[in-house]
Amino acid sequence: MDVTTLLIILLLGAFATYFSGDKWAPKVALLFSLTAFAGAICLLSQYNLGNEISYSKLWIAKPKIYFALQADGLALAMVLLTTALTPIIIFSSFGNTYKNSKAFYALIVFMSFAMSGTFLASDGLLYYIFWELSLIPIYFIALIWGNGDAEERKKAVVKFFIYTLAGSLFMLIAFVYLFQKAGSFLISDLTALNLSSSEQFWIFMAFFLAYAIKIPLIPFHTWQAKVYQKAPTVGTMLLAGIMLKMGLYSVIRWQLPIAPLAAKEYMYVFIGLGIAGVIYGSIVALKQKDLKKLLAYSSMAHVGLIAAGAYTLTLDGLRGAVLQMIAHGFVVVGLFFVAEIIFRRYETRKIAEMGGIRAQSPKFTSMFMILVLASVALPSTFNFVGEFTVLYSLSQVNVWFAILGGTTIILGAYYMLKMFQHIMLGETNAKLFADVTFNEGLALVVVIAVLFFFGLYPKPIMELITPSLENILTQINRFN
Amino acid sequence: MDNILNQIGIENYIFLSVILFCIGVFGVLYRRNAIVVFMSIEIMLNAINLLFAAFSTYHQDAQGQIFVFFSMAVAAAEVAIGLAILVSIFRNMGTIDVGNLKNLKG
Amino acid sequence: MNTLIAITGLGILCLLFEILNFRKAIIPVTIIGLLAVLGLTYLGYNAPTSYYNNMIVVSKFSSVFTGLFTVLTVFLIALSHDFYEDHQTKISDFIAIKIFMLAGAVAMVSFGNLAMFFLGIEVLSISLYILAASNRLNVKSNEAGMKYFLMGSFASGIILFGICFIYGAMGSFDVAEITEWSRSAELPVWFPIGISLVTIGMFFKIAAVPFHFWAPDVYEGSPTLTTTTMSTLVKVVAIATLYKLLTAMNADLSDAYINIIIVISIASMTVGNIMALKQNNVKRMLAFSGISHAGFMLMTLLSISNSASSLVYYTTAYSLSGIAAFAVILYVCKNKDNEDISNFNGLGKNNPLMAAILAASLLSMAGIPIFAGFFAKLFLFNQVIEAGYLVVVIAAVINSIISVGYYFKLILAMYNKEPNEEAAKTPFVFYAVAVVAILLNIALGLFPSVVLDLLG
Amino acid sequence: MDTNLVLVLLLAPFLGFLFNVFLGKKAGKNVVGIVGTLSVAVSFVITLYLFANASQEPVVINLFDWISIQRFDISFGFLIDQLSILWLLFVTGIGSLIHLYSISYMHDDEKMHSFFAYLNLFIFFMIALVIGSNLLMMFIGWEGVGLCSYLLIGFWYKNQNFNDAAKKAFIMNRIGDLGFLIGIFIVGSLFNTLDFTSLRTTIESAKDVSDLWIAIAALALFIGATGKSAQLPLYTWLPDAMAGPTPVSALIHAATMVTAGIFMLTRLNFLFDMAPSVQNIIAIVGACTALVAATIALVQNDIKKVLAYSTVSQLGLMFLALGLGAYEVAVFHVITHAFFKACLFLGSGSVIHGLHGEQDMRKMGGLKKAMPITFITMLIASLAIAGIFPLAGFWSKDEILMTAFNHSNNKALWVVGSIASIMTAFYMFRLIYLTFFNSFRGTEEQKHHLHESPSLITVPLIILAILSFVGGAISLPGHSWLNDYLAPLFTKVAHEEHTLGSTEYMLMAIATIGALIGIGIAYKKYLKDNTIPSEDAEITGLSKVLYNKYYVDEIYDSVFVKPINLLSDLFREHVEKSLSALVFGLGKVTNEIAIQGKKAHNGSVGFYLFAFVIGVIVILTYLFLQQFFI
Repeated sequence: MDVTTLLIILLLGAFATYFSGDKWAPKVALLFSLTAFAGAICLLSQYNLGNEISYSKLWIAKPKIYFALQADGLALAMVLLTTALTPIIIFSSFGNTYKNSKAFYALIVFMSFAMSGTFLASDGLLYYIFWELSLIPIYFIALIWGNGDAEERKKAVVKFFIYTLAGSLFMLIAFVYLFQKAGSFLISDLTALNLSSSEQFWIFMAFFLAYAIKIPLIPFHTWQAKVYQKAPTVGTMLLAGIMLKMGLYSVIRWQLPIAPLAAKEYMYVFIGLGIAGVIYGSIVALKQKDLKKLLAYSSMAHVGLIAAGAYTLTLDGLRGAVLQMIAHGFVVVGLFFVAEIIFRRYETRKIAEMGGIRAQSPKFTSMFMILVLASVALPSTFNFVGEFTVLYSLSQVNVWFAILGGTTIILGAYYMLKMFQHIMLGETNAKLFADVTFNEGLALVVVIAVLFFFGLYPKPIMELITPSLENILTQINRFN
Repeated sequence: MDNILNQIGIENYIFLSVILFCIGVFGVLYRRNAIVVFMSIEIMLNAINLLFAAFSTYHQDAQGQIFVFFSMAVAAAEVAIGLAILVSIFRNMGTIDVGNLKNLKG
Repeated sequence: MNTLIAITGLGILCLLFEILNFRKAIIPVTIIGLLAVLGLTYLGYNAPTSYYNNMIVVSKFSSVFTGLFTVLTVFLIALSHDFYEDHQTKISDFIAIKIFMLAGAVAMVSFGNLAMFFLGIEVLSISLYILAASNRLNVKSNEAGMKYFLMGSFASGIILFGICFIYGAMGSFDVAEITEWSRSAELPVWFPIGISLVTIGMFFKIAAVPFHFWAPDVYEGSPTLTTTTMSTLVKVVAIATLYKLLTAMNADLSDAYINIIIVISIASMTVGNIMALKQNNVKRMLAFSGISHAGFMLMTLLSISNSASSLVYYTTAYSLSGIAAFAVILYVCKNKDNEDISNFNGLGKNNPLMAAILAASLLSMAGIPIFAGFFAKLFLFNQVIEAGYLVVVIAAVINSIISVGYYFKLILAMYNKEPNEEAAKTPFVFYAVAVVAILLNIALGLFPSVVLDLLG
Repeated sequence: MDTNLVLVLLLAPFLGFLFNVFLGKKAGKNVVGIVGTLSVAVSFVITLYLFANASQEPVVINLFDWISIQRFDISFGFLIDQLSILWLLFVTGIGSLIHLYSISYMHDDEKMHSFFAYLNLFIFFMIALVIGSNLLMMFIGWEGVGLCSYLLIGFWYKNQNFNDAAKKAFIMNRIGDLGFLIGIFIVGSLFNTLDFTSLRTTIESAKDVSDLWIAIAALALFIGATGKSAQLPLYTWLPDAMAGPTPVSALIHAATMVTAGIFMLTRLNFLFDMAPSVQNIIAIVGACTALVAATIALVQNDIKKVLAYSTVSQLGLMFLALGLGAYEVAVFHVITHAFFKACLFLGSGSVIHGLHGEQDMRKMGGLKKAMPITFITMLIASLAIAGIFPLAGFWSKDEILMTAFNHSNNKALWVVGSIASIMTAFYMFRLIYLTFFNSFRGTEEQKHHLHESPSLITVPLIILAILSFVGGAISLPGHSWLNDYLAPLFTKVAHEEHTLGSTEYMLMAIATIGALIGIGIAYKKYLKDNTIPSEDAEITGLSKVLYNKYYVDEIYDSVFVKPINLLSDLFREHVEKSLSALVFGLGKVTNEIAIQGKKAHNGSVGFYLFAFVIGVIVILTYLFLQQFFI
């Protein structure tokens, strides 16, 4: 069994879901996503046994394009993240009913197919194709099943689509240019190139545009909050939980190894950009009135830190970034689900219209609290492991980076606790708030369990990703 | 034959037909009456035919003259279609002024 | 050559059928006939030869494009029945005209002699004039016909003038000889003039800026099926011919020439895309999108020596998605007096399949992956960057970003708006054509080599 | 010493926590209380066992590698040595007492089970903090206790002011924690380990490490300590933290958590010894804190606020000692302080309990008949904290002052310390007089219900009172058991014994006299003249400034909190909008062009042809120019 099986499962899943009809679609989708997760686990074991699970085959002879999927530890980690989150996301949506749900769930599964492909592809063009493919489902999900006024939604979503597409098209040019140089799109060939530093600079920039928009780093983040707010929560989870990890992953996988000189030369700029995102995002989040927007800005702050870590070009930075990616993926999904749970009860996302929920729903409160604490990186949660490593790597570059980036633990605590206080605490709310149902509880518990387990024992993931990160580092340092 | 060309020179034929052609063009540009426009186009085509003939002589080669027949035939067919369209326009709009054809724009 | 004869014969056959009252049989027979023609083309593809002392030269290039034309014509004819259902009496004429047009098209790509080229282009144009004006009682259709006719014949004049100069310079209409001499001897000044005049004429046919003004009006005015024909078949024919012409006339274009092409292609892309943004009439919008695509296709001329295959790919992808899109438009705008975008509101609910197909074809035109359109652009960019014109590619990319704007206007209308009336039942043929076309398009995306290798 | 024992020691409170969380509601209040208390008592017993047969050598237990940094691994492990055992002793000991106390104190609260759950969780994290084998393990406990204090301060979450106080506590701690983290980073990158034992050896061996960086690391860590131990400038959260139930104030905000800073500095004494400059800073900060807090405490009317500020000031004294390098003295004071301050808080709790939640001393008085045990115990504790011979406080505080006196020729620190302790004596007895003497000033029906608290409350009081009486015995000048016990921890030869010479006696005398003076003033003012502190409105002049805590909160609010919120508004309202406008702008421009372009396509054939011809001409001319002139 190799990685193609995984993709095939997901693709089949998408179609099966569509043709299973509205009634069965959710279950089928869940089934297939779980199968995919199982598949990913099998792949992992295969990989640990040292079996070959990569797949490569000439696809187009001229220009030379391979259908090449390569699963090293890093890719596997991200695939595991994707395939683990997809079932949770699907399951979390069981509380809602969507019109024309067969299409809805089919799109979700298809998206997870595309994203897994993005993580696995080792041929530049294949990667680009998956990258773009993953954009279409979320576009439709946000457009059709989103909430709020249709016109505004349209504006937000179209802006998002065009914006991201714009970025990635420049990446395409960069790829084609590299192809001219290397004669193939295979990452192994691209990273072997000896590009002049100016070439590297331009290529780096082309990539950067694509990734900075996707991640998003300031000042390219303007699409984010609105889309998160307008999209259905499932879409938001997909976006925040997995999709923006695609950008970060690509930074590590493609941008840095292909154009390391530029990365080194302008390291401070990009780290600074990331940290600016941390501070800016946190401060903006402080006064948000809309829960989902607040979460959007908070995740912007977090990814800013992750990006900064990645751009340090140190093993710790990269490792911390990956760990934090995974951790953030889970915690953000959990938090958005919390938002959804509240919305199911109160039909609002305005923080001002909530409050005094705690007295009515102890279970929900504790889970929410734990998620909040995880997102402010309380030690013994997974996020702490990532954040600590990243901040450490920053401190190795320059202590000031660590201090500025570290403000996230202050500001983060500030806005998250403020949010928690205004939503949950205070005089008991007049409106009834039923405590979490079994399904909701289950989804949250799974997330929380993951966060704590890897918070206390991150070793497996570390050992999984470290070797591939070391390879990437050697590629990065090949010029000196 | 050659002496004519020797006396006059191919360039003059070219200039002549170019001038004729331009007259045709200006006709097309500045006249609004469809019929006149057609005629201007005919002038253009005939200018070209003239040049064909001239070149054919110049090269001592019959192809050019044969080509003239092609182009005349084609032109005839074209104008036939054109007139047909013109007729239906006249039926629908009661005018043959091309300046009035402004329903489609923007 | 046999193809050409077969096609013409097919045309005549249609007319005969009308006389013999086999009206029902016309469309099936023609389609079958065309498929047979396809077979002939394949034979021609394998055995390139020339006929009638180089009047017609059947090469791989010509036969590939002939095949493409034939396929497109099959689609067009398949669509005809339901389109012309209210004047069945004339159906044979319409079909026949289309067939003759195809003949003209074939002549254009397989000419070996400027005379043939000229005749081909005229046959094509004249049939188009008729088709454009074919809706006699509709003022718009008349106007479209008239405008197209005026400008078209003006353009033919230019082309003819060009041919004349070439003849003057070379003393022959035979392409082979001209090619030879154009390389060797040092040329009289008329020759480049001739070439440029012909080229300009072809620019007009593919509606490149600034010779594009006719396109939106004519596309909008003519009957939708004719618009389909123009935006798919005719555009492809024109660009293919231009390509062949330039390869034949002077294989290595001078810098001045290259500059002109660059300017015109960038201008076409930009004008086409930007103008399309604010159109409400779908046909008009697609006209402008066609203009921008013309710009893209012109980019192939920048690396003319080796970009044949990418041209084939691009045209195929483009025309297939065009057919699919127009099939849907035909269905939606059936029994509607206009083709405003508002007609598409809520198509996603009324008829998900059609909506999906239209969306897919638009995405393909916009160049989103797995659809052939993406690969078309990719290969094109690849060629052009290889030839060293990065600027053009960047312009192209910016344009494709703009283009998303209006392609998505349509998609949004379909999915984000409420339907304004009940769904009409779809004629089976529209479904069939749309589905087949889009499937071909996607298949092309998954296996690009199939087409790419035709001209290896 | 086997791992399981330590694990039990650690996990017993955690199990108690789990029980109370999941089964607490069903189990009923008594069970909750018993389980909660027992789970801590178990740990206490184990601690006693460890204490009894502790080896001289520190015991390190590494469970597994937790986080890997490129240059070193951070293990998930524990370190059992004298220091941790000592801390464990009074954490778990006082912890169990306070649990016991809470059973009765919180009995009327419907969320008693969660209260005990939080307390257990706190104990669990505190133990983790104390026995962590490396800085990061310590950090787990460090943040964990912060969390618990957040949860417990905001225990009555329906009152948003309490929630604000809780939030404030958490965030101010977080500010400190950032410092702590930075310190960890620097230490890690300097010495490639965070493990205490190996850190100590490396530091002692390390020669080529820049003193500057060590100083920075020490400073950063100290900032962490100021956050947790409520020193200047991060002390303001502690008084607000009194929003929590009184047992919490006793356990977390007096006895245990706030001493974490001192614990950390003592743990890392070898590091701080290498940064004398930082030690000076610590000493100064400590002294200033002691003074400032004491002055504020002079005029507070809320009984718990007084105790809170007294805690801050006492902690200040401890840091003073640390700054002077007299770690064992600081530890000594930590322990004695834990005794009498816990006792005082519990006593005040008993008073508040008796008065049904009244905390304003102006509405108390004459309680010594009503609640004698409370009175006696609190009196003892107050004498202890005031530093009256021979109670515990006398010895510890005296040691500090001696150290300050002997430390250098500059006696400023000593002076400040002494003044602070005089003030301490004053406000403590102000508290005593106002609360227990004269006639009752509360409402009639309060007076009607006045009663001594039940035995579950009084027993811990009595025990603590006894401890604060005799606690000084562990480190009498001359032959100090404590110093010997702690000796192996310290790199420098244990702080030289005070040979009881004349100066020492003189100093003791001064201290005692000072204390007596303080008590005397209080006596004069509040017992003889029987003055009641005036209403908030009427307070004027200096005392107004003191009463308003030097307006520090207001200053912080206007300097940090408000600006950040303003900034947030600014960003949200304008920056965000303009940024997205920038992106939308491009689209708008193209659309505008399109609209203009539509005008060009005006439908007139003439114009179209004209454009055509122009095109032809342009192209031809261009070609000609190319042909002939280039």
